[in-house]
Formats: sequence, C-alpha cells, structure tokens
Amino acid sequence: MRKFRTSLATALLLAAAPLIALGQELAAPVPDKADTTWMMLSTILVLLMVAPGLALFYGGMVRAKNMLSVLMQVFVVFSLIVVLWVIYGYSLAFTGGGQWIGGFERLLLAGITPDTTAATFTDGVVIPELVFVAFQSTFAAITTCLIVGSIAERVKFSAVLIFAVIWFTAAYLPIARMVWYGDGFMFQRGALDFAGGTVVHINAGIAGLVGSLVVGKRLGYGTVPMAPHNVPMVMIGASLLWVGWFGFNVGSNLEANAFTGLVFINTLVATAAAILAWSAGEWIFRGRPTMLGAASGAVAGLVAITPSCGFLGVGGALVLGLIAGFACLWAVAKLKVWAGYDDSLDVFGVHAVGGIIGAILTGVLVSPTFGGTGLDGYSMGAQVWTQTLGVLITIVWSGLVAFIAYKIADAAVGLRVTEEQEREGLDTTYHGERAYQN
Amino acid sequence: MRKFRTSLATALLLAAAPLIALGQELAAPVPDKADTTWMMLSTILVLLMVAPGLALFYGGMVRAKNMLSVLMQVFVVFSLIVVLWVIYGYSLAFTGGGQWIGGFERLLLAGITPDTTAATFTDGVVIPELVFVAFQSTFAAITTCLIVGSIAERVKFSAVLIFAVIWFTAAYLPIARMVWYGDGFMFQRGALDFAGGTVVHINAGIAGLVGSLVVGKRLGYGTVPMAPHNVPMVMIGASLLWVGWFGFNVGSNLEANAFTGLVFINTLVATAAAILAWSAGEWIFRGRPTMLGAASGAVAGLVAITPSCGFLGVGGALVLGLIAGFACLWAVAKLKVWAGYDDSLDVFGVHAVGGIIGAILTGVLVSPTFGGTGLDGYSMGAQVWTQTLGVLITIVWSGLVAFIAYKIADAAVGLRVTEEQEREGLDTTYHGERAYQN
Amino acid sequence: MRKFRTSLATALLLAAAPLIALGQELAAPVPDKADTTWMMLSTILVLLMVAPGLALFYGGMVRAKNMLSVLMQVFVVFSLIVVLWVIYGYSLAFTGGGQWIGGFERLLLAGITPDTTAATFTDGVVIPELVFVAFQSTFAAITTCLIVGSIAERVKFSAVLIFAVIWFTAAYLPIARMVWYGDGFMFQRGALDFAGGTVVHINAGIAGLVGSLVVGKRLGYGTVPMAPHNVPMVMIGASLLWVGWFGFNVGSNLEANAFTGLVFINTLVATAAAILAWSAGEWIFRGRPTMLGAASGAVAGLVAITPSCGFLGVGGALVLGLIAGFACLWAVAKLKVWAGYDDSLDVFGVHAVGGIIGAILTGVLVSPTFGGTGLDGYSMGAQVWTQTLGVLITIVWSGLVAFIAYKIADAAVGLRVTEEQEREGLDTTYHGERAYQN
Amino acid sequence: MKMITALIRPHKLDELQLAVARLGVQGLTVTEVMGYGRQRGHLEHYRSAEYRVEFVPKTRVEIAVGEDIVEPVVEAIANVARTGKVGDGKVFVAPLEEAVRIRTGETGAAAT
Amino acid sequence: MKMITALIRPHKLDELQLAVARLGVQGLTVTEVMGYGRQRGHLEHYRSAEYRVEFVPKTRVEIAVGEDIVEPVVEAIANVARTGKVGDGKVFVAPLEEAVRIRTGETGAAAT
Amino acid sequence: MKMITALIRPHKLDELQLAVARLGVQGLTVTEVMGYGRQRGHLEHYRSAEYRVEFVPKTRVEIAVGEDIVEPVVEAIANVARTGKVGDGKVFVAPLEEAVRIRTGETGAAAT
Ligand SMILES: Nc1ncnc2c1ncn2[C@@H]1O[C@H](COP(=O)(O)OP(=O)(O)O)[C@@H](O)[C@H]1O
Ligand SMILES: Nc1ncnc2c1ncn2[C@@H]1O[C@H](COP(=O)(O)OP(=O)(O)O)[C@@H](O)[C@H]1O
Ligand SMILES: Nc1ncnc2c1ncn2[C@@H]1O[C@H](COP(=O)(O)OP(=O)(O)O)[C@@H](O)[C@H]1O
Repeated sequence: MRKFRTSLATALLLAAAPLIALGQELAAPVPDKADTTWMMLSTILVLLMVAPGLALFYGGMVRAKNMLSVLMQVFVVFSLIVVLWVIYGYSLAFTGGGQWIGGFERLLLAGITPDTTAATFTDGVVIPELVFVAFQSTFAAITTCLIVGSIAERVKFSAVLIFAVIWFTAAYLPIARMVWYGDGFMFQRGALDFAGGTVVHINAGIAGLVGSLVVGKRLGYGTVPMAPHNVPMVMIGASLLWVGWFGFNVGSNLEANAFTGLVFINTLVATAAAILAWSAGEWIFRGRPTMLGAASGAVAGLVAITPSCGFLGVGGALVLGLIAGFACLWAVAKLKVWAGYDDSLDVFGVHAVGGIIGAILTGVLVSPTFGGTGLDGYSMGAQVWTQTLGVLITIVWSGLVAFIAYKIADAAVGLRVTEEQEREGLDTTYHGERAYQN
Repeated sequence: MRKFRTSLATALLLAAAPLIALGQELAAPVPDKADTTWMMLSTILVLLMVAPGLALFYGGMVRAKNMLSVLMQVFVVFSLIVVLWVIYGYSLAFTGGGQWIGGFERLLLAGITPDTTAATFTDGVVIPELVFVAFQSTFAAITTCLIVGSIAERVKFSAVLIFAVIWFTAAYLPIARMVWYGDGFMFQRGALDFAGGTVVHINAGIAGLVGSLVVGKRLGYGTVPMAPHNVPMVMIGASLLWVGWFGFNVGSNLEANAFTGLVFINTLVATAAAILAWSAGEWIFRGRPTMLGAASGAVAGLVAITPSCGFLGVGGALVLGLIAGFACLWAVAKLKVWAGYDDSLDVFGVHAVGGIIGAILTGVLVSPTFGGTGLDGYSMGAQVWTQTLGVLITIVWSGLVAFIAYKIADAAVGLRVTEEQEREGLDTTYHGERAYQN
Repeated sequence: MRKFRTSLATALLLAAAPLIALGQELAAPVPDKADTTWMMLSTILVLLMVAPGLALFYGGMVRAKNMLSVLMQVFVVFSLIVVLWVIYGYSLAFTGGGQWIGGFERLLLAGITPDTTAATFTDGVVIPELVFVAFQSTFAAITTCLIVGSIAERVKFSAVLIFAVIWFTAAYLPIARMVWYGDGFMFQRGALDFAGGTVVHINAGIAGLVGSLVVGKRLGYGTVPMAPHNVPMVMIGASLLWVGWFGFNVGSNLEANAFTGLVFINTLVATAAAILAWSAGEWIFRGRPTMLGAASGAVAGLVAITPSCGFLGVGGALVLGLIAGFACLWAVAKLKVWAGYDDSLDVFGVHAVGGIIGAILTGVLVSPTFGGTGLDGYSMGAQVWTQTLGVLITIVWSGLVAFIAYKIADAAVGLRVTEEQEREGLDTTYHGERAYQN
Repeated sequence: MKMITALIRPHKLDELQLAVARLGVQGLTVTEVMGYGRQRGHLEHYRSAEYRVEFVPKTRVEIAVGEDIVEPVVEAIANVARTGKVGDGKVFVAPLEEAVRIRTGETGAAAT
Repeated sequence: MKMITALIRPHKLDELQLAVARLGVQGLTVTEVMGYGRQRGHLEHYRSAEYRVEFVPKTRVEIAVGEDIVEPVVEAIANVARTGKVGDGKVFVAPLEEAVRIRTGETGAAAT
Repeated sequence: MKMITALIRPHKLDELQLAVARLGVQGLTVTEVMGYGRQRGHLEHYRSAEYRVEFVPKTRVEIAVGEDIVEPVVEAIANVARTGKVGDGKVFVAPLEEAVRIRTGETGAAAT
C-alpha cells in the first residue's frame, strides 16, 4: 500500500475492468491533461535513469575492456523487459484478482485503448492506461537491469538474457503485484512502499548478491587492480539517476497534485544528505573524500528514500539520507570485504542495504513525532514489523528465484565466459568491438 | 495529414490569422496550461536530442581526430537554423495559403505575441503560438543537422553552413509545408506522417546520400580502419535520442490528451523491438551482438515509428520495430557495401531506409486488422500508394535541392578539406583544437 | 521585480503566512496541476544543469589530473547548499519582512505542508510551497557552484566548502531577497531581473573574480599549456546547460501560462545567436571557429538572456545574444589577458560580463521600440539607471563578502594545496583517485 | 642481432608491417609517440590562449632482427614510409646482444 | 651496464616488478605498446565493416642494470612472464654505455 | 652516434627541448611512460578497495646524436631536469650504429 493519506486505502482499480466500467459508464472520469503530462514526463525520466544513466554509472566502474559489455547488458535487458512487459508482464502484474499473480486478460495490451484509464490514489482521478503501462514498464525494466552490476565483467551476455527473462517473470512480476496491486498480499497488509524500495531495490539487490555468489569472483579479484576506468562517467550516471529519480519517486504518486511537493523535496534532500554523509565518512575513515564515493552516496540516498518518500517530513528525509550514506559506505567497505563475495558494482551493498534501511525506517519516520505524515491507527512496532515482513518476503522470494534462474542459465549456455575472454575483456572477445580507439 | 481520429481532418489553422481571429474574437480559445507545459517539455526534449544527443551519437562514431568537427557542425547548424527559423522559416512554412510554400507575414515573428495561439488537431484546443514556433524550430534544425553525418570527416565547415542555409530554405521548408500544413499538397491528399518520417528522416537521409556521392569517399575508405573512436558516446547519444524522441513523436500530438498514451507506448515499444532485432541480426549473421549495433537499432526503430506512431496498435509497433531493425542492418551492412558509397555515419541506411519503411508500412499497419487506429474510408492499396507518393516526392525534391546546394557550396568555398587536413584530422587543422589531452 | 505585465507588481506573498491565510480561508486558491508539473519539471531541469551539466562544462576544461576535483566540488557544494537551504536558507530569503534579509519562521521548513502554497505573479495563481522551496534551492545551489570555476585546479576542497557556507549565507541569501522578494530593496525599486542575472550570474561571477585574485594564479599559468582535457565533455555540459536553462528561465515565470512562450523563445534564440556570434568572432579574429568557443558562446547567451528573458521581443533576444557572444569573447580573450588574473574557467568573463550586459540592456530592450514588452511609466534612462544600481550593489556586496569568506577559509584550513599537489594534480593527491584508467 | 627502431607517420604502419613481413620479420612492437623534428607542429586555440603544439603524433616501431636482414629491412621501411615531405621520420639501428623468446626459452636470432 | 627490454602480457607486470626487485633492481620504466607476433589479433565489427586488429596490447618494460645481474634478471623475467601460450613475449638485452641519476649526478651502474 | 634516452618529470619537457635545441639537436621523440624508482607512488581508493599505485607518470625522451655532442646534451638534460627531489629521473646513453632520414635517405650523424 503506497499511501495512507485517506483513511481508506484506495485500491488501484483499472477503470477499464468490465464490471466497474459498466457501472460508471455515465460518469467515467477522464484524465486530467496535467496528470497525463506529469506521468509521461515521469516515464521519460525513468528511461533516462537507465539509458544512459544506469548504463554509465555501471559502465564507468568497470575496466575499460568490459565497458561495452556492461552498456550492452543494460541497454538490451531494458529493451527485452519492455517488450515482455507489453506482451504479458502488465497483464500478470496488474489485472485479475490473485494475491500473488494476475491474469491473462491484457496479453499484448488487449483491450487497452487511448480511452481506457487506470485509477490513481485519489477517487475519481485517472490517467490513461497506456501511460500507466509505459510508466510501469520502465520500473520492471530498470529493476532487472540493476542486477547485472553484481555479475559484471565475467558473465555471458546470453546467460544474462536468459536469467533476465526468468527472474522478471517469476520474481519481479509477483513481487510487484503483491506490493502494489490493490489485491496484493503485502498491499493488503499495509506495508508501505511508496516508489519501490522492496519491489525494485531489495528485489534487485538480493538477486545481485545471489548472482555474485553463484557466478563466483572475477579472476584476480583482490589482487589485480580493478579500479573504475572512468569516474566521470560514473558521476554522469549518478547525476542522471538523481535527475530521473524524480520521475521514479514523484511519478509514483500517479498524479500532479500538491502532494507531489512532499515527495519531491524528500527525494532532493535525502540524496543531498547521503552525498554529504558518504563523503564525510570517507574523509573521516579513509582520509579522503572521493568523487566515486559522493556518486555512490547519491544512489544510496535515492534508494533509501524510495520506499518512504511520500511518508516523511523533510527532517526525516535528512536523517534517513545521512543514515543511508553511512550505512551503505559501511556495507561496501566493510561488510563486503568481511563476507568475501565479489559483487562487482555493489548492487547488494547499495540497493539491498539502502533499500532495507529505507523500508524499515519508513515504519519509524512516518510517525508524526518525526515530522512524518502519520497513518491511521499507526503504531510504530506494528508498522516496523509489517515493513520487515515485506522485506523478508522479498529477500526470500527474489533470492530463491534468482538462484534457480542462474542455474537454468548455467545449464543452458553456461554462466561464465572463458578465462581468456575474461582476461582479454568481454568487449573484444564477446562483442567484437572496442570502447575506445585513439 | 497527421491524424484521422476525427472524421474530418482539422487543418492546422493559426488562430492569429486575421480573419479567423476576428470571427472568433469573443470565443477565442485560450491554451490549457497542461498543453503548454507538455509542448514546452517536448521542445526541450527535441533540443536534448540534438545537443548533446545527436552530436554524441555522430561524434562517437568518427575517428578521434574529427570529433570536434562533428560536434561543431551539429551544434552550429542547429543554432543557425533556429535563427533562420524565427527570421523567415516559420513564416514560409506555416503562414499564407500556398500548397508548396507560405508567405512573409510572420517575418521575424511579426505579430506574434504571448496571446496569439496555434490550433491543434482538436477543435477549440490551442497552444501558444510562440511555443509552437519553438517546437517547430527544433524540427527544422534537427533535420538539417542529421545530414552532416553522411559527409563527416572530410567536408569544410564553411561548406556545411552554406549547404545548410540553402537546403533548409529550398527543401525543408516546402516539404514541411506540403506535409504538415493544412493547405499543403500532401496533407490535402491524406498522406499520413504523424511526426516527420518524410519531412525529417527521408528528407535528411536522401540529402545525406547525395552528399556522400557528391563529396566522395573519405581518404582510405575501405582500407584504413575507421572504427568509431568512442562507442560509449554513441550509446549516450542513442539513449538521449530515445529519451528526446518522446518529445518529438508525442509532442507532435500538440496537446496532452489521452491519445498521447498511444503515441508514447508505440515510441517505446518499437524502439525496444528494433534494438532486439538489430542485435539478434548481428548475432545471427556476424556471430556477435554489438553495442554499436544495439544503438543503431534504437535509432532505426525510432525513425520507423516516427510517421506511424499515432496510427498503430502496440502489436503493429512491435512488428514495425522488428522489421526496421533488420532492414536497416541490411541497408548498412549489405546495401552500402554493394552500392559502394561512403555515407560516413549511415544517415541514408538508417534515416532514409527506416523512414521509407515506416512511411509505407504506416499505410498497412494503420489498418484495424493489425490493431491500428483505422481511417475513414480506408483502403490499404490506396493508402499505401498515397504514402509512397509522399516518399517519392520527398526523395526527388530533397535529392535535387541537395545536389544543387552542394554544388553551390563547392563553387563558393570548396566542399572538401585538403588531403593533408583530412589525414591530420579536421579538429587541429580546421578548428585549431583537440578533443582530448592527457 | 521580475515582471511588469500587470500594472501593479504582485508581491511574492506566501499564502501560508498566518494572517493572510486566515483572511483567505474560504477562498484559498489551490495549485493548478499543470503549474505544479511545470515547476517540478523546471526544478529537475535546474538540477540537470548542475549535475551533470555544469560539472562537465567545468570538468572538461581543466586538465585531466584535476577532473575529479572539479566534479566533486560542484557535486558536493550543490548538495551542501540544498541542505542548508531547507535548514535556514529558504526561511532567511523568503519569509519575514526585511528589505535585506528575512526571518527564522521557516527553519527546517517548519509549518510547510503539501497544502501550503506560494504565490506567483498572477493573482490567485499559486503553486505548492514545497515545490517553490525545491525550485529555489536549486538556484541557490547552482549559483554557489558556479564560483568554483574561477579557482579550479589549485584550491583545497575543504576551503571550498567553508567558503561556500559563508558566501551562500552572507551574499546569496541577502541578494536573492533584495532582488526577488516582494519587500526586497531592489524589487521595491523596480529593478528587472526575470530569472537571476544579478542574483545568480553577476553574484557568482564577481565572487569568482575575487577568488582568482585572492587565491592567485595556477602554477605555470601562462607558460605551461593548460588546454581543456576533454572538449566533448565541455560540449555536453554546455548542451545540458542550454536544455536545463529552460527550467531556469521559463520556470521563473512560476506558472505555465501563455507568457511562458515568450520566455521560452527568447531563451532559445538568444543562445543560438550567441553561439553564432562567438564562433564568428573567433573565425574573424583568430582564423578558426572552435567547438570550445561555440560552447562558451552558448553559455554567454544564456547568461545574458537570463535577466531579460521575460521582457524582450524575439528581435531583442537576437540582438542581445549577438552582443553577448562578442562581448564575452572579448572579455575572455582580451580583458583577462590585459588584466592578468587567472580565472581558470572564465566565470567572470562569461557570467559577470554576460550578466552585466544582460542586466543593463534589459533596461533598453524592454522598450516597445525594440519589440520589448514595455513597462508602466517606462523611461529608458531611469530604467537603465535602476538596472545599473542593481548591478553595482551586487558587485560590491558579493565582492566584499567573497573576499572575507576566502580570508576566513584561508585562516581556517588554507586556501591552496601544496605545490606538489598542484603539480601532480588534485585528483590523486587530494581525493586519492584517478579519473581515467586504461 | 640488431634492434631497428623506426619513427614513422602513423598511417604508414599497416604498409610497413606488410613490407617487413615479406622479408621474414615475424614480430614487432609499436608505440604511439610524439615527435619533434623539422616538421612544424600546429597552433591550438582555447578561449583566450594560443598554444603552439611542437610535437606531432608519430608511430615508433621496434624490430629485433638477425644480422642478415638488417639492411633489407631498413631499406623496406624507408621505402614504404617515404612521402618526400618533412616529417617522414627516421630509422635507427642499434646493437642487440641477446634476445629470448619467453614462451620457449629460445635465444639469439631464432628468438626475434 | 645493459639495458634489458621486455615485452610481456600486461597483467604480468606486477609479478615481474616484484621478481626483479628481489634481485636488487630499484627502478624500471613501463610503456604501453601494441605488439605483433605469432599471437593472433582479433576481429572487430562496426556496422558493416569488419576489422582485423593485428596488434595486441603488450607492456614494454625497460630496466637498466649492472653487468652482474643481467642474467638473473632476464631469467626472472622469463620465468614470471611465461604461460606457455603464444604471446608470452620477448626479452632483449642491449649494451648501455652510460647512466646518470639526474638528482645526484651519480653515473654508471650506481645510477641504475 | 649515440642514442640518449632520458626519463624525466613530464612538466620538464618544454625546458629540456629548448636546452638541447640550443646545442644543435634538431629532433627528438617523446613517449609517455610510467616509472618506478625510489619515488613513491600514491594510494588510490575506490569504494572498499585501496590500491597502491607504484608507478608514476614520467616522460621518456629519445635523442639520437653525433658523438661530438653526447656529453653536452647529457649534461644539459641533467641540468634542466634536476629538482633535487627523488623522482628526477635518469639519462641513459647507448651505442647507435646507423641512422637514416627517411625523406632524403641521408645516413649517419647527418641523419640525426
Ligand atoms: N635526433 C632524433 N632523435 C630521435 N628522434 C628523432 C630525431 N630526429 C627526428 N626524430 C623523429 O623523427 C620524426 C621525423 O623527423 P623530421 O625531422 O620532422 O622529419 P625529416 O626527416 O623529414 O626532417 C620526428 O617527429 C621525431 O619523432
Ligand atoms: N622481432 C621482434 N621485435 C620486436 N618485438 C617483438 C619481436 N617479436 C615479437 N615481439 C614482441 O613480442 C610480443 C610477443 O610475441 P609473439 O611472437 O606473439 O609471442 P611468442 O614469443 O609466444 O611467439 C609481440 O606482441 C611483440 O610485441
Ligand atoms: N634501472 C632503471 N631502468 C630503467 N628506468 C629507470 C631505472 N631506474 C629509474 N628509472 C626511471 O627513472 C625514474 C626516476 O627514478 P627514481 O629512482 O624515482 O628517481 P631518483 O633518480 O631520484 O632516485 C623512474 O620513474 C623510472 O622511470
């Protein structure tokens, strides 16, 4: 359940669902042009987050010899999921009546026209269903793309594609449904996830961690230097993620009412705070603030504010940003080293850790005591537990599906490239091209 | 005629045209703020497509020594056309009563104020004329910029500028008028071109092909390696083109009504499909999917969906994207080699070929049989013929004007740089600067 | 006073100010969703201007060894100011009744909710106050970021942060208030500054000049080559600045009414004209048009049109753009050399000079004689004097505060890095990372 | 054995490699360098500043050869690299005392 | 004194440096080069065009050493750089007549 | 003839070139290299990982000269390149048996 501003949670009803549409025939609400504009803008912004945002954020962090392989994985996985989304994803996530998965009535968007609409969180306010489909497609796609960061620099492109199809179908779709759909399991229980802390970030972060374990470490990990080949690209990527995240978070409001202002300022402030926190943390603990750290902090802050952006006051956003900046720095600098896995681009350390912190602290900071929006019948203990439950279900489900999906991909085409390919770099050996020529 | 959703095509009437304005004085419609917002956003997005989008897409594909020359050509040609557009372009394209060219009443935007409006495709819905002028200026400018890709790496900057002025005036303006203006020759005949398949892409693609023939091949073409110097830049460029193309295509709806949803999802899905198709094509025929290919596929899909984005169902968009991806790959990999011209950055292979496929298939896929929107009195044969006629006129007109324009530029300042300049690179020899320093 | 379209300047009243809110309880205006959308988009665009826009524009111009230090300064200063803005900046600039500085009633945005609103320039039109806070935060942040360009490549990161806090508090806040707030000193006197020519550009440009004088020249300035290490990055940055500036300028209209069209076209045309002017200037005086020049011209044009974008006709914008292009080229190529200061990235030559030209010429070109919007009781002499007064106050105030702020930072941590750090580059020696690895 | 080091125009590399391969050369090493010689550099402008770039991009080719083919190789290089304009480059020949093929441990001319 | 020049696989550099340091080598100079030898290059595709890239990235290491340690250094290099596959590289030894440490003005083997 | 190879700090290149030009040197070749010596490298941090970068950017200058000016050139180089701190670099002198100016075919010292 994404928002509790009205005492009764408004389920996400598709205005086009036959029965309802019939009953409302005469009074069928039409979309406000400003809402349509805002939602198209938001969708465009999420596209910008991935292409080129995430691609550069990730690509800049790998070695030059693998640059194109990463860009390619992000770009093509995004396209693949968008296509699958319109073919069956949307239907399975947002139609029918199941708690865990939907139906097939919207296969290939059957029955959707420019005139069908999707409900928002406000009674009587709708947006064009096609715009809702497009907006949601980018969420599905970015989530799947996030995962490739964990297994970058060593995995076969074909294996990535196979994995993506399976994980999208068996992990993303059910989790999106259970958290965001009116009939969904977690939505019914009142778990708060405004823009996708569980569905997107924890979901992808866990699948990433499992990937780094199943695929194994990169050759030479820990001995050979694996410094980012182009930190300015990482900075561009992080900046575009920030820019686009306003579409992601504020767009999740589904309309451009005044409430957007709160979501907006929280997304701005938590990120700024996390940038300061990560930089300060590096300065204190390592003696030097780095650009890569500041960029990482931005993403940590954005991840953490994602589930809570519609529930916090600006003070809460500041505090959450600071906590996320420090915590993700710790996860990346200490936890990873201690646990010894090779999560190439820290998808777990940033997205899962930041997402978990954000999801659970939402239960705390939503309290009006901390300047949050409050909830009807709110009790901190209960809400924190509900939040934790959502986190746990996501971790288990995503982890299991990911594990199986990697195994299937491995059986089908093999997960890893050959040693020589890995050493020479995937760009020339797998894709037959080089990123840079003089 | 861009859209047939109402049985009677609404001509693009400028509300400020004296007589009409008089008659409507009391009931003059005022712009909806959401439409104004959407059209400003769309204009900004088209700017983003060019600067930095197209510049990077092109720049990344040339050799490092010519990088700045390409960026410069795109950046300055864009500025030049914007200035010419407000001086005389808008007036010649969108005022007066000619079938082929307009009048001089809006020279330097004379008579336009914040209160004059431009009509849209819906009766009574208007947008501020100044916003319409700005939106259209970016179309004129991007079209002219597209051409430089064909003749990159060997042509004088001064010659490019002279060519741009002539071609914009004698080819872009009349073709824009005949296709998009209410009184225009093709608009009257019912040719469908929602966002500029003929006006922008075929138009530019043909001028590019003629350019590559008139200017001749680059020194060492076919023997010296001419690999793209920076494929990540190409990817950034392609991504920004995709992002911005929503302004280009959906903005061509001129208002933010629910119909935008259809245009939006088509632009998203056709592109994703074309990325998959081009990548798959390379994988099948060359053994390797490349990032450069995926980026090229994106543009091929975007070009092909441009004329048809408001007429297709999502299934049609998927199919069109797949076809465009394969067809443009063929044009670039086979046709070009077979014909032996040196179209440096494949403006013909992607924009003309993709545009022609899109324009003609619009006549097929608009059919409700294929999930299209349908047309009043639609007959596939007739519509395909109308579409083909539009394509042919554009090819002949653009080709002829381009040929003459190149010849004039050649006579005036010479088209090609010296051999030594070409060998050393245009950046240092012509512009006196270098793209990268260590 | 930003706009005189109504004869009585509408003071920027915060609808939430207790007394007023009380009186208007029944008729409290609610935000139009389109205005909310437009203002969120504008805010996002200003963020894009800085991250990654300005960061790349600046970063591309320094030597590779200092690339990350510049990106870092821009990225972290931006975040710092955003945080300070919500803590005390907004309150001091936009509440209370002082001519020079405001009050403390909005500390940490106390009392602001999604339902409080900020007034616009049209009676009865409001926007969510939180969106206004966010929009204004990006102005404060970008202004402070601009300054770092003057002192790049030699100054300590810690000193930059200390300077930023002091200058933001003691220079930005009072000048923003006096120019933009209804009770502000210059606003009362009728100085025209639509989007921040004085508050942003002259303000930052002067602080930059003072910085380059206080900090001193870079080691080897004038003898060692200091060519931009990556001109394509400069071009990307300039393009994103252009793209984002529509949010900056048109967003300053605070609503999406038809008047935006005028601001929009002016921002487009003046920039295009300045690009042509700077390029032509270089071609004429140096024999070669450069990409770096064209990019610089874009920024010069954008700066100059900033104060006047709501007051000029398109002819005036053309002329102003041409003048700004030539004038800033002169400032950078001649004035700087003649005066002998080392303003690393020409913050003074572009932002202060362009800003001063724009601010003063606003007084001339606003005249209906030149196609401007005119003013009630306009007299050119008086208006030019008022404009000049605004410029002078800004110069003196910003210069003094900047001088003191640098001295404090110097006393606290020292302004300059060591000679060896400067020679080796700040990236490895101060931030412990390298921008590029092979 | 000798070590032949040639400084040539970058776009001549492919031709050079073919020419020496015909003479039995089976390996060589290429470095991108900047050369300074009679050939003039060029002017660059960046905002106010004018830089004279004295150095021109050149390609440095190192070929270790047995005594027997030193002369033909030097000649072949000079022939393909010559355009007749300043900047054509140089060929240097220096003594080489030992060569080892790492993979096999072979030494001497057999290892070149 | 001799100048030892080794062409090796880039990822072997760190190992090489440790190995020669153990033998008393206190300085060396590294250049990124492109090598051509028995090792095949690779194919690259860019749109329609197929390029055979003949040259493989290699690392060139120069070490000036006194006569006494020439042999052990060459051996050490060959040992760490050997993988047994084509492309392992070469070691060359050339005479060196003088060496100067700029900082101190020392000359001869003491300056290497 | 001799081949003089100097490893110097990058920012000393322009000075060096002027100094040797005064002695009649008309050409030289410059390579960007990474040096390892008594001079310490630096630490780099990337998220969790700390890298010690042992290698420092240096500039390698090659000058082929006739016997007569070997000494003054070596001296001139040492003089301009000296700062007195570790990392100043080295100058090496090696025998050179032949030099060819490709453009004209001139050989020997005249070709340097
Ligand atoms: N004495 C020298 N020592 C080392 N390299 C040299 C020397 N003279 C010339 N070179 C190299 O040869 C290149 C071509 O030399 P240049 O004098 O310009 O040509 P030309 O032989 O036509 O006079 C230079 O760029 C430089 O790299
Ligand atoms: N004759 C030569 N002169 C200079 N460099 C050489 C020569 N032969 C080989 N090299 C260098 O050694 C590298 C490895 O050589 P290669 O023949 O591929 O390996 P292998 O020793 O296994 O046959 C080449 O890439 C090239 O840089
Ligand atoms: N034995 C050597 N062989 C080749 N190059 C060397 C050798 N010793 C030093 N160098 C080069 O000289 C540079 C400076 O050497 P370094 O020992 O740091 O300076 P110093 O002479 O002050 O002790 C190194 O970075 C390296 O490039």
